[in-house]
Amino acid sequence: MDTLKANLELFEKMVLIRTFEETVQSLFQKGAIVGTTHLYSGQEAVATGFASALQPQDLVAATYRGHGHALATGVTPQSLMDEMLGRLTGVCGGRSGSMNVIDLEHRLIGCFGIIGGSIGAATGAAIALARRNGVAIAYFGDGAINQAYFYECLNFAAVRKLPVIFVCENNLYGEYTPWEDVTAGQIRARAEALEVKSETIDGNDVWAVQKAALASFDYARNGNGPVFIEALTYRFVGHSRSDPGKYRKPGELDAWKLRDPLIIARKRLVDEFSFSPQEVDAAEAGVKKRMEEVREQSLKAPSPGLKKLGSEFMELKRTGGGGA
Amino acid sequence: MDTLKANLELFEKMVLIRTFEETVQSLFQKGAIVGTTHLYSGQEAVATGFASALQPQDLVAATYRGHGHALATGVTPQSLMDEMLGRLTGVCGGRSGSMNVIDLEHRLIGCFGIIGGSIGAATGAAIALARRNGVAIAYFGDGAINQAYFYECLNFAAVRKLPVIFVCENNLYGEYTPWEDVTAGQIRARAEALEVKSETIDGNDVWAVQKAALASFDYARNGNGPVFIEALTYRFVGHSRSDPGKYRKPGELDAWKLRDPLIIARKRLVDEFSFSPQEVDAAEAGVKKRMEEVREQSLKAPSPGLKKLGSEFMELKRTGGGGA
Amino acid sequence: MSASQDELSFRNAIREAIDEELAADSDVIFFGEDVAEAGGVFAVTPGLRDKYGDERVFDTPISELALSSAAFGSAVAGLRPIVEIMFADFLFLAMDSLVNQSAKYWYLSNEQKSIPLVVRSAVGGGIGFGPIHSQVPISWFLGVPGLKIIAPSTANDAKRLLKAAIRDENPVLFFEHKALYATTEVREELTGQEILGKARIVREGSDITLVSCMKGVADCLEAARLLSEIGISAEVLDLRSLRPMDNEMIQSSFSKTKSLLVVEEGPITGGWAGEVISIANEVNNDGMKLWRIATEDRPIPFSPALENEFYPSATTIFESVRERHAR
Amino acid sequence: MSASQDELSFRNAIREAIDEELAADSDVIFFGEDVAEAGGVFAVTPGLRDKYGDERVFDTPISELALSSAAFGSAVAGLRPIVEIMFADFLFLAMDSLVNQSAKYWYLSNEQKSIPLVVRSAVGGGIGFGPIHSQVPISWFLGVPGLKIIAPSTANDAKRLLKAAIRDENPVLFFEHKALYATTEVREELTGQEILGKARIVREGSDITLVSCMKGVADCLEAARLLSEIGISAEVLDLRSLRPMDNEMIQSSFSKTKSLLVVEEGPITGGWAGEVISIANEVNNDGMKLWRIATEDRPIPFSPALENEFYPSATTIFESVRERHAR
Ligand SMILES: Cc1ncc(C[n+]2csc(CCOP(=O)(O)OP(=O)(O)O)c2C)c(N)n1
Ligand SMILES: Cc1ncc(C[n+]2csc(CCOP(=O)(O)OP(=O)(O)O)c2C)c(N)n1
Ligand SMILES: [Mg+2]
Ligand SMILES: [Mg+2]
Repeated sequence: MDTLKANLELFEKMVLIRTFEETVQSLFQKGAIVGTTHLYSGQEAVATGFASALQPQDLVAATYRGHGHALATGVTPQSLMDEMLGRLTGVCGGRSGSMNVIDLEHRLIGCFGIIGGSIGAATGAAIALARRNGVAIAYFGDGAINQAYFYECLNFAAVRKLPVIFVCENNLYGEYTPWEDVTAGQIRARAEALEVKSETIDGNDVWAVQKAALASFDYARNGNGPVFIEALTYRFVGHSRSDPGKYRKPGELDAWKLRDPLIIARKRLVDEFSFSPQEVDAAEAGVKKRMEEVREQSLKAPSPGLKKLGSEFMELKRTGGGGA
Repeated sequence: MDTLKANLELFEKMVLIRTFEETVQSLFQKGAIVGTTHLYSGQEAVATGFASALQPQDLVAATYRGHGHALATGVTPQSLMDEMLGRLTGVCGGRSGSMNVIDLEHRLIGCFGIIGGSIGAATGAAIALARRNGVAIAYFGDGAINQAYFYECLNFAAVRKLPVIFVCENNLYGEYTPWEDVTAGQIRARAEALEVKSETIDGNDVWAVQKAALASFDYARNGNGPVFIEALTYRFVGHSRSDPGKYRKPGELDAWKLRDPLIIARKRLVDEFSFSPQEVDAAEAGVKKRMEEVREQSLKAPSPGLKKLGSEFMELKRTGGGGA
Repeated sequence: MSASQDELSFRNAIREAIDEELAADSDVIFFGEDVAEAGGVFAVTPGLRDKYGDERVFDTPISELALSSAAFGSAVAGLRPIVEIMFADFLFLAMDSLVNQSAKYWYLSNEQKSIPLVVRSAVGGGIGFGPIHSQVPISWFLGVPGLKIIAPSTANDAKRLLKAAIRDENPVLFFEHKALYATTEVREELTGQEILGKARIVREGSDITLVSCMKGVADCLEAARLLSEIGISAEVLDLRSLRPMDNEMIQSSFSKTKSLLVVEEGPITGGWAGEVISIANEVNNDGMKLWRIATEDRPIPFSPALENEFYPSATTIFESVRERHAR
Repeated sequence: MSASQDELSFRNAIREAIDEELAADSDVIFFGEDVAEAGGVFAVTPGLRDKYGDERVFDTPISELALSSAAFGSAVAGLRPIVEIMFADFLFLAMDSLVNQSAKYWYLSNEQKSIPLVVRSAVGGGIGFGPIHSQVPISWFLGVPGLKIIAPSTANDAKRLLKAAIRDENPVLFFEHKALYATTEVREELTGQEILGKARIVREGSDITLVSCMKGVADCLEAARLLSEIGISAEVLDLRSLRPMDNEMIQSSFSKTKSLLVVEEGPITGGWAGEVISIANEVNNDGMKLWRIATEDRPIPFSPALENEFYPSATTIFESVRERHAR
């Protein structure tokens, strides 16, 4: 029963992410959200599967394409949507916006606007987490593996045997450029060359992801060092709000849409986990209704007043510790 | 005959480098050279072997441990020694010093004080050299392969199929730290993961180096992309002037001294290339005598006057090109 | 964009400058992330790859350090690279190469070779891009000898100055303010070659000098208009080149107006505005009672003969005080 | 090194500060290249690894970006890292993490967590280390909101300030001048916790204020001695903290002496001396006729409600001029 419920919850989480992104998209088009956004639609199974294996002491670092990671990790849709709109009630009080969300209460170290930043953050967090049986996870794209952060940190983590899971979401493109045009060799080979435990997985089947996640967390938590996962997936939307989209190969999007993580999950819920189509529909409708409410409340949320500008420094001084 | 002479010249070049470094060391101890120096003693076969395969249009980028690379490439001992002493007649007018020597007339893009800098420089140079059938070569240490420059540029060069040879001189230590303590996996595996043509060679036998060099230059010059070489070698002296040296494993130095590139070369000259011990001795003595003269002249060379401070910018304006 | 024939948008100005310089000199090359096939994330460079081919205009991996260092190396070996670092916020990843390689090469090589290299980068905020995609990293490069920093405020200047930057023999950071891309101007004929390092008086006035660059210039012009309504005549100075800075024009305008306000888009502490203040101040009090001594604007030389004289010392401090206090 | 019991060398001051803070708080960790087994290339940290174990004091690969980012991440997760970047010239490789991660975290996270992180780094020249191992990259970090920059001039201060930096809740760059390592002082008892951001008057005077930091302070003291011989009484101010800067002490000393000279080891253009000039200048002319407006010292906020008010605008320029010109 519990497992069954948990399986349905995986589906609900993915629907939540998809619906959240669609809401962001529509608010963006209406001008209610400004700047830029990078949506996670199509990749939901990766964040959802890995998040399902997180323990309370674990920590997550994600990218500017981080709404999905944030929601999967436990950031509330309301606080996240409020942040998108720059409201005082946003998870970062409106200071951060779409690309830089931080929510430590929900284990999210941050979403990092600089490619590779998540990798450094998680590597460092793992130094601390090793002391309390925790694991850090870094999400990043296929494009990030050519960045200094990736390579220096992967080596650093391997040498120090840090409990960190590096999840490369290979969605075939970095912005408008096919990964293979700018990447020498195969992605996973880079981790293997550092003798880091590595695996390539189907990133669109949430249970496949969950399985790899559980094994990875186990491995890292037991002091065996880092794990590298290449999750094959695809984004259904443009890179960001202003994506010409001309780069997709003919038929590619359609083919991947057949492997929509929501379709796959729905099918497995019905075929393997004995849910009725009606139950699944009801779950989906429930999530969508909640997102409607979130949306309405966000639009009414207060803007930060200028007094909320805050200070560059934390002023409080630490007490305790040894004397001078 | 020519080949024989060339073989003796390889030996002479190595003697030159060794003697140059010993002279630097003694001048340093006397206080005539200030700051710091990083000597190449023990690694002479690498630079000498590769330089023997250079063509006139090729370019070389080296490290702060670059006296050997500079001399092998063709920088004159006099101008280099003058630079060590900060004299006006130094190859960089005394501005650069031991760690940053540049001599474009002799194909030396530069010695780079920042670990990995040589790698970036050579990668870039290769973009230009590809137009004129040239090849760039980057020397760097085992420690440099954990630096951003290495990895980003190796990938960049591979993707662009640039004519560049990456020569990692694995002398077992980065400063005082054994390479395997800070490096995950095997060194060559990193290049292999990027599907870059790679080889590990004996860096103490100048003919072994020369053979690999000739093949590498050929490969790169013919448009096949970069080559990665791991040259196994050892430095006989401290990392720099203030090296405690406590890190060497017992017996390690002695074992490597038996494989001194000068000893190996001397033996092969006599055993395989039909030189008499006397001829080899004479060659060696000739080089040493010349270094004596270089040393004397350097000590008498003029210091740069303050008027030689120069400007931060090149002031000359380019003419020609299309109109505005 | 859809500007008429005699209009020039800032965006097109940039593209035209690159296009013309690519056409004029086959040593000019241009690369960056998504600049070729896609024509740039700000749609500034479409069509150039098709026109000049993949050898001269190409997309790169997301490797800012490799980009800047490859540009450096290619310049050493004779090319004239233009590199795009998409957002200037990413420049920190490329900074080692810019500061320790490109900026120092001319000096360190004893003037064997300069590095004609342009790094283009989008800066500035005001359009909701948030804290990591809106910075103006001018002040963080202002203290780097050997580097030029250009920051145009109008379309015609953007074209003029970018062409001059590409033809300059030194490394140049060329900053493009995101909020300016869509602005247009009546196209001016470009004659001769612009000299980098010259400011421009965009409005004459007698009571106060307003100094700014990029988007700030339009703000100053509008403020000047408002000020004129209350009887204050403002001169507006567009710096255009942040390094070298046009000390002369700053000082002569301040000498005239006796009042000077610097307007910077960036944190007040450690910003380039402080540099302008220091330069203007030399006029203000005749350099008498508030001044600085430091090293000259060039890399630190190795030779003891040069290095020993390079730094301020008790003697130079003493002499400097004695001299000024004698006045 | 071989200082007597009641003498403290600069080098030992650093080691003692790290040692004491490692002992006081198990969350403090220390890592860098060759700092553990070998005890540092400047022989500053021998013995610490053996005392605290490899989990807390360790050697790293030559990966400056990974170092600084790992430090950042470990601080987010509760530790208090001290990192050594051997020569400050290498900081550019680490700069992205320092500027875009550590310095902004407190603000961006809406004050969820600050980053108590110390980056130690050797700076400065005068000993023949050449152009890439002698730089003082203060000015290149001066404009980074959220970062503190400390640069001591004496052994006792080095210890006091490093301990304070380790206990500070914010990221701190801690610069150690190479030429000072071997200097010694009579050991002072350290009481209480130093507050970062305070300058120190090391010599009182009435005719001129000499402002410097690190090695420059000794030069200023010597110059002051020479000046006293010709009847000029110099006050010497040791900044100690470059960011935040002690505006108050600069201004009050300048108000008193009416003459101020800043002595910087670094290029004059874009240096921190310009910041001191700008601060002192606010006293000089009562802030009336030479001033700047810019953004406040914090990262750029995302929310349109915040961002729109963040930048200078025609209105703020207008108001500022009107106000000052009305005086
Ligand atoms: C250091 C850096 N360089 C460039 C960018 C601009 N940029 C944002 S997303 C992106 C593509 C990233 O591709 P990938 O890593 O595959 O992630 P995806 O967007 O596909 O999730 C680029 C180049 C950036 N944010 N940071
Ligand atoms: C970016 C950078 N980090 C650190 C240093 C300091 N440093 C100089 S040499 C060296 C060790 C390099 O080891 P390796 O690459 O093996 O070269 P080797 O000295 O053995 O020739 C280090 C860490 C530096 N010069 N540049
Ligand atoms: Mg991708
Ligand atoms: Mg080595």
